[in-house]
Amino acid sequence: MSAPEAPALLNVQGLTKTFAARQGLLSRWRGQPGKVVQALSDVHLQVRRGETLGIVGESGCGKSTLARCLVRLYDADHGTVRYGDQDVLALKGAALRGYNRRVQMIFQDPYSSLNPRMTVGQVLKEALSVHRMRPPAEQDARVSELLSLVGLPPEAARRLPHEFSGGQRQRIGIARALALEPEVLIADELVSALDVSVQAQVVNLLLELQERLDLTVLFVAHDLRLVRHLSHRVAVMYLGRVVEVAPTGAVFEAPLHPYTQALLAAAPSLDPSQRRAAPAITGELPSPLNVPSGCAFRTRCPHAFDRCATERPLLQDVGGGQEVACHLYTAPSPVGAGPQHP
Amino acid sequence: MSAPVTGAAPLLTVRDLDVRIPTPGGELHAVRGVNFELAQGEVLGLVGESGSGKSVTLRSLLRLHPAPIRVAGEVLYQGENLLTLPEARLRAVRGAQIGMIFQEPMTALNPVLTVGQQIMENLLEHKGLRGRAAQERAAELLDLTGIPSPRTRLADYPHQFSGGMRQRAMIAIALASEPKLLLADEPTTALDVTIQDQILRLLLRLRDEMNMGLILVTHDLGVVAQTCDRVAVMYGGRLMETAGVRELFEHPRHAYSLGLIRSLPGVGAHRQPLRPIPGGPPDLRRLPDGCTFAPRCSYSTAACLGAEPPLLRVAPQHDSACVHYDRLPATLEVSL
Amino acid sequence: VTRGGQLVYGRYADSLFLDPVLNDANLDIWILTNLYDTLLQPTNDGKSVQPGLASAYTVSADKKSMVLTLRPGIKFADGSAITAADVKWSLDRARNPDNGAWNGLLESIASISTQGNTVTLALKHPDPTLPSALATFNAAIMPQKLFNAAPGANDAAKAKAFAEKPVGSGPFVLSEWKRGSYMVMKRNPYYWKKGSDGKALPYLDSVRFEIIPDDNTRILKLQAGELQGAEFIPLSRVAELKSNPKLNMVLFPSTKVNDIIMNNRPKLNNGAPNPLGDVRVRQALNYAVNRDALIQLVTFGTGKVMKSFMSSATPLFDATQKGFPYDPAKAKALLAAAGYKNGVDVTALATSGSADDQALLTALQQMWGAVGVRLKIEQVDAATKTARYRAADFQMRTGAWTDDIADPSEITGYYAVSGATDAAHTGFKDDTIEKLFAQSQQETSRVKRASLYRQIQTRYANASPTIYLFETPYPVALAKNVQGFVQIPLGYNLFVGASLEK
Amino acid sequence: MHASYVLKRLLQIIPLFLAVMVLVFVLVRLIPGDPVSTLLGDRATDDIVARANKELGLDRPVIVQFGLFVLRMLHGDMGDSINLKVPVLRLIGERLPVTLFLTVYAAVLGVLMAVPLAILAAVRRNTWIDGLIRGVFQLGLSLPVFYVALQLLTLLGARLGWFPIGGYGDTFGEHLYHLFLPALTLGLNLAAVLVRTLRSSVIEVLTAEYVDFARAKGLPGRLILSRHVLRNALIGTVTLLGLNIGALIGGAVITETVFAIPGVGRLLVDAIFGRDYPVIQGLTLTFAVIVSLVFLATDLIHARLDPRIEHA
Amino acid sequence: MTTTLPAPAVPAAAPKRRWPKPTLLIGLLLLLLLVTAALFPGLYTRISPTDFDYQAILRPPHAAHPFGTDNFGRDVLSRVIYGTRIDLQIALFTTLFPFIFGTLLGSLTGFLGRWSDALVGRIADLVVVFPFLVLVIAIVAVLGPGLTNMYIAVSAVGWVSYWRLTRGEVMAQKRAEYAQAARVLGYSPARVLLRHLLPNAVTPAIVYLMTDMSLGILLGASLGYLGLGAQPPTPEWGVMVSDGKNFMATAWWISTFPGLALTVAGVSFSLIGDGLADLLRPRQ
Ligand SMILES: Nc1ncnc2c1ncn2[C@@H]1O[C@H](COP(=O)(O)OP(=O)(O)OP(=O)(O)O)[C@@H](O)[C@H]1O
Ligand SMILES: Nc1ncnc2c1ncn2[C@@H]1O[C@H](COP(=O)(O)OP(=O)(O)OP(=O)(O)O)[C@@H](O)[C@H]1O
Ligand SMILES: [Mg+2]
Ligand SMILES: [Mg+2]
Repeated sequence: MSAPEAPALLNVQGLTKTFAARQGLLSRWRGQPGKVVQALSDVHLQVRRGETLGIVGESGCGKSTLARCLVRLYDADHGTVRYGDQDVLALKGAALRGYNRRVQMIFQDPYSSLNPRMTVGQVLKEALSVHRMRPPAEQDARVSELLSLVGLPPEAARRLPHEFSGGQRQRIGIARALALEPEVLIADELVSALDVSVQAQVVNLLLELQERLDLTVLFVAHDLRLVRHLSHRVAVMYLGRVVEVAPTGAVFEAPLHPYTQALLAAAPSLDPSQRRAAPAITGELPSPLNVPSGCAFRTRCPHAFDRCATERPLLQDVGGGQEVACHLYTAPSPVGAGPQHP
Repeated sequence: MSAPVTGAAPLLTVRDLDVRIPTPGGELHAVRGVNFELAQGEVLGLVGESGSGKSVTLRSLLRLHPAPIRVAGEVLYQGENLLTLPEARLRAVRGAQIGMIFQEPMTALNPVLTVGQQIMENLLEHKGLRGRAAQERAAELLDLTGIPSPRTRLADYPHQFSGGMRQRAMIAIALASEPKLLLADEPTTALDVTIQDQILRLLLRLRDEMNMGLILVTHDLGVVAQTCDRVAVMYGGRLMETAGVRELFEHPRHAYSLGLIRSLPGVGAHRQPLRPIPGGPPDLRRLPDGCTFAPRCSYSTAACLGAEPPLLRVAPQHDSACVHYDRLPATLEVSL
Repeated sequence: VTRGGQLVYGRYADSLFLDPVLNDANLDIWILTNLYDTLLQPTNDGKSVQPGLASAYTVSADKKSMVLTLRPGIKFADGSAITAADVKWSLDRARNPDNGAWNGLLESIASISTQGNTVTLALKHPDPTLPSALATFNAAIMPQKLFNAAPGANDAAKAKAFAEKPVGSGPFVLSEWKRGSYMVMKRNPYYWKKGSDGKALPYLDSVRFEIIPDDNTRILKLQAGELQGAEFIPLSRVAELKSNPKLNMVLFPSTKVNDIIMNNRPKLNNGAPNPLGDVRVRQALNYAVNRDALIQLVTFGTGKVMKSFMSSATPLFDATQKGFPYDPAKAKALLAAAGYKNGVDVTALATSGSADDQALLTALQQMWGAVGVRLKIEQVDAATKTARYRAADFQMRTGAWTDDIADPSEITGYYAVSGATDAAHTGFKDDTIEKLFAQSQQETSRVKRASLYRQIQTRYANASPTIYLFETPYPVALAKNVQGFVQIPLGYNLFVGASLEK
Repeated sequence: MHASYVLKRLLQIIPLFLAVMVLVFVLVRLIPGDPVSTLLGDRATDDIVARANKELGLDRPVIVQFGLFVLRMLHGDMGDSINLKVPVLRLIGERLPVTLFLTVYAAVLGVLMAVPLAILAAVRRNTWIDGLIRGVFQLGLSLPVFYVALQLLTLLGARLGWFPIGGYGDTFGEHLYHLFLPALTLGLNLAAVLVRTLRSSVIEVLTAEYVDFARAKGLPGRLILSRHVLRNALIGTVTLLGLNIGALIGGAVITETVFAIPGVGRLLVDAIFGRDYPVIQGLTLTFAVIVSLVFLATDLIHARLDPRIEHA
Repeated sequence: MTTTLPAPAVPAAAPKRRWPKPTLLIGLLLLLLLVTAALFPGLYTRISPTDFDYQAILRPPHAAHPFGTDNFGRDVLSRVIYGTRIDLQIALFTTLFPFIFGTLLGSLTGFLGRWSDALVGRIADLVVVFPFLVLVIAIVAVLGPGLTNMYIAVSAVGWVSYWRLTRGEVMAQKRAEYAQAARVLGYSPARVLLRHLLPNAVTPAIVYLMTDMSLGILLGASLGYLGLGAQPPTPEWGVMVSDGKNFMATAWWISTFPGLALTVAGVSFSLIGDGLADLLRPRQ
């Protein structure tokens, strides 16, 4: 279960993204400072060539925002993203389009991610012709090729999206991204909306394509079992921060961050004989408008202590390629409350 | 896990439930001859792929389907067939005896009424509580479901609650009348695992405290494994298999159940291809002859294509509608 | 005659400014005569005058002064006496050149003096129109004291205030006025005149005017018995209402004439040559009109062919005038003679949305088309039409006129004489007519005046500055039990003798 | 609702008014024809017209006129009507209540007709009842207002004599009685618009999960309709109603003419035809104020009905 | 290229075509009737709509004049038929420009947002605080009565609805994943807007267009009633109804038949509108 050791293809440093919260008119009128949603807060992350990096975390923790910042759907507030030697956040015009060709995104919703008025063939051809991927004469052939690549028959080109099932639409979405022959695929909740049986079909497709086309994949999901199955490495996010990054094995078998531990514990096991009586974690996610000071997880953390409230823990390598942002693992060590592995 | 009370008369008996939905493209036979029983205090999981008829089944139990949808069969609750009960009497069962909660708490709660109002209307209807007494009771109920400072929260509107709190509020509303049976349609699908965990545990605790029956519709086998006593697997509008939860995971007796379990990630090795069930669910307007699962089934033989195999007892407390129930392997060790 | 009761009368629009001197419109004028009395009054046929507040008048031998004797015991509607001073003040106000549009009617008065109950008017020159002028609304006698007591810093402000609650000596007095909605006039208990039965006038307790702009609604309301009278019945519905046994559809004779006013100047405003500058063309157009057909079409048979530029109800109308018989052949010949063998293009302004204008002009389009005149109809709204008319920026337009005074001088001064309005803005000017008119304005002999007017009318007809069309009556529908109401040819609505019979 | 929010919205109206003032001022002066010669008619001589123009200050440069107009407006003086010779403010004061009464009355009738019928149509959707309701209102939508007005007048007024023909009456009761037909005319039009949207939003709400939840709670049908369905369905309707108040006031122009109602609609048309600048300016400004206030009220009511909207 | 994956069958070999509902067909049929009457009035009548016949004034319907004659002896049937041309023109011209302008502007400001949106929003506020009819009357008064000026007036006011509708829809569509995908695919903003957003955002405007067409005809009728609409002798239904109102008691046919024509047009537009709403709704 080892990740291919390769240089970072995408290097994210200190990425921060806030959104102005929808604010009441009155408070704006009164000149109260606008509240902001801290969607990403000082995120550091490397994506290595050829690897599958899983990103997990509770809803609203910033997974999609991160993905969108990487493809420049959102403009980040601070930080840098380097793609090879390109400064991604500074790209414009043709250079940005060139970057987007290399780094593609596939979307979650099988229903809204395809233009309902364009046939599958039109969708794919448009991508080909805008980027001049193929001379017009060869485009039809390429469309069929792409369709067969994702396991759809060539006739599919003439159909409209609504004639396909959810799983098939996700295949079309993948084909659309592949039309640009990208290096990196960012899959945001690619299979979350699908039934397990169909999910498995799409996952298999992704695995095979990655193998065949040498793709780097950023796999955003909240299904831990799936992330575990697919990823070489996993990043765990909480309230806009990366709290732990490590090779998959380490994250699932020896999670260090209390949040990672809680998350794993909360995921229902498939074994009816392994039932826990008490909830793995209590309390709700704090509002992203009001992120707790210091360590964002401290309000739900069973191990929180004074320092967690005042000082923000930074992501630190604790060996074995495992990085964690928790005061429990940074000197000076507290009263001895060590992490408990499940 | 509390065992179902055996011997006593079942809380709910469903016989030959059949639902037909007229649609522009033809009649949709959404539920076809579903039979099951539920004991007091028992948690029954209803699983299956999307479109298999789980929600339609659940809604039929309370006769919630609007006019052109036709429901046949019997839903016996305390000896009365809910499907033929006069509307007025039915209302005394709905909500009062049998509560129901839905998947999407955002859409299932009325956005223009406060949570308090929505609890209290149930209290007024079924418990005759009004005024202060109703307020008190409503706060108690919110408290019971683990919502902090329940008294002030009563005046909040659903949109002021977080997703998990909404789901708790919905449970509180359903529990207001202290039902004997709770129908839950994917109550945690929209939630994060951490909150899902809390909600499921809440349901189990309430089941224990109130000795309530619970039918839990879900398509997450993990939820089933963690929550249910018994499982009914649905496919193409029919029950394919019913069994105790351990039985099902250890010895599925239907090719479909087996396929579902085996298609889960984590069952095989890291980054190895999964084992999906090929194809997609059947079109309920044009059902194939014989076993509806046969076209996708790797075990299917000519025997599957004749008449549709009935749901038969194949082992103690274990029914299956699979011709090849005895040829199926046990599932591999399930991890995680 | 039955006494008492309220008559409800439907008007198409409300009055604007109930001041006898400063008003501008018929909407005021036609009502004012109920509220204010004049020294003399027009007779009901609109052709001569009768005594009013003055029981008698005498004109001096040199015709340069007039003495009027006030009727004894006359009072304003508030019970105060009408004095000679009120009369002088009122007439001075009415003839003040700074006041309103009508002061010209009393232009001949040089000064006014009073003695007891007589009023003496010293004149600048003999004025045959003066008796009629004194019977005209603007010469109404107003209560000087009450007017001066009205709030306001100056006369203009006082006039505005007073016009809101006018007190005069007419048969009625305004008691309530909700602008745009209704107006109620109550019987003036001090009114001097007696009816034909020798009893005090008016018979009615009150008259209520309801403002109902929509013709249909007015008629419906009348039919439903909510009104006892309604004015301006569309001519198209006269026949229908005539056959309604519950109603009395009356066509009061009027001085209203309908014509086409032409620009007689050789060039139009935009510099283009104007064929209508040629008298032959104008005559041809006159001959090419089938007036009988128009009367059927536009007035539904209620109209009457015009024989002169003035209506046959105007005093000194010349009954020997022939007008223009329908003669397309002659019209063609005249056009050919004028050099328009191949036809000619003309444009007429019409009031947009006016069904009458549309009917009239489209009919003319057809009739003229037969003699080679191509008529283009340009639709503009009334305000634009007036503005362009005043600026002489037109070639033809539909026109209409009603006399306000029982004398031919008013219409003649407007239509035939260059004067202040350029002969109805036609640009027409005939030196002989100018001379004849000047003469007529000082000629007190009715016979001689008649002869002068005959010449004027004949010369006018020959020059054809306008196209005569037809005269129309005032169509008023009354409930069967309404008696004694008249609208005189000048348009005044007289409720003084009206009564509601059982 | 916070008072300061309302205040803020009211303050926002001010710049809007300035724009409206400029627009209207320019617009009315672009209309060919001038008030004085229109008023004095064809016969008036040039001197008389010139004198009247001077009296009214219409001989001054337009920019000066505008300055004076704004200055007077700031003192709450809209000037005097050129035609009617009375202060515009007084005219509006007399007539606006009539139009407002009519508008509100029409809105009430429209809603009273639309809501139950829309619900009926929605509940019985795709049956003949639904078809009938929709058909009748469709008919109302495709006929001109004045035609409907005249038909109602002829039938219910003249023929059957149930209602007076035109007028306004003096007491509240009389207003209700006199304005019934005009309000019905306008209300029918409004109802036609409302029924369409309300029907579809009721249908939408009927399929909402919270309605199923309410049924699953065992609540009686009437309660579900009134408490759960209607309130939600009305949310969008309120906005639509607000947007249509402007249309109602506009429709009053015609209705008031047909029914001889002394409201501002008729006044405005007369003023436009008579080029009565001060009246046009005063009225359009008043309309702008009213419509703005209606929009504000709509927003406030909307916020009341829909707690998800937060203003403060 | 081959694949080892099990190729799932594409469902429903014959794509399920949603047939237009009968109501849409009826609407289209009615419209067809109207359009042929507008283009080839000669097909339906030989009589001129403007010729007077003094001999046949106010004749009730009979063989020679199936809809009777009006107060000028004109044939009502012929006027109704020729009126089709005018009224369809009114329906089209009162809506087409507002539609085009409003939709384009709406998609642009909805797409660009920020100041452009705010600016147009202020202008729209200014327009909507005037009651529609009032503003149109005022503008027509400025420009002079007649159809062309009515079109100008309606266009000056009518674009706001389309702007609103389209702007809102574009803003909603902008958030849809296919639009975001288009951006990630490196498509130019113009392409995203015109090829992807607009076709999906324009449906409500098209549906509204149909309602608006009948409203346009009615507006024409109202202006006609006030004398500001189509000018005589142009045969226009609204003006015909208005002109006929004086004869309602004696010659009902003058206003009834054009009234019927108005209704037919209104019903046709509305049926088409409902049908289009159904047909254009993207299928999911
Ligand atoms: N366009 C936006 N405008 C305002 N706030 C946003 C926007 N997009 C995301 N957010 C906020 O940023 C935070 C992070 O959102 P994000 O969508 O990245 O979460 P996520 O981890 O992808 O969650 P999920 O699992 O639900 O998809 C959330 O609080 C969200 O509400
Ligand atoms: N009101 C309805 N009208 C038409 N078809 C319906 C309706 N309700 C359900 N169906 C159809 O009936 C079938 C069964 O639906 P049901 O909602 O019971 O599935 P489910 O098992 O609950 O699926 P999911 O997991 O997606 O909730 C589906 O094909 C669905 O499309
Ligand atoms: Mg996300
Ligand atoms: Mg379901």
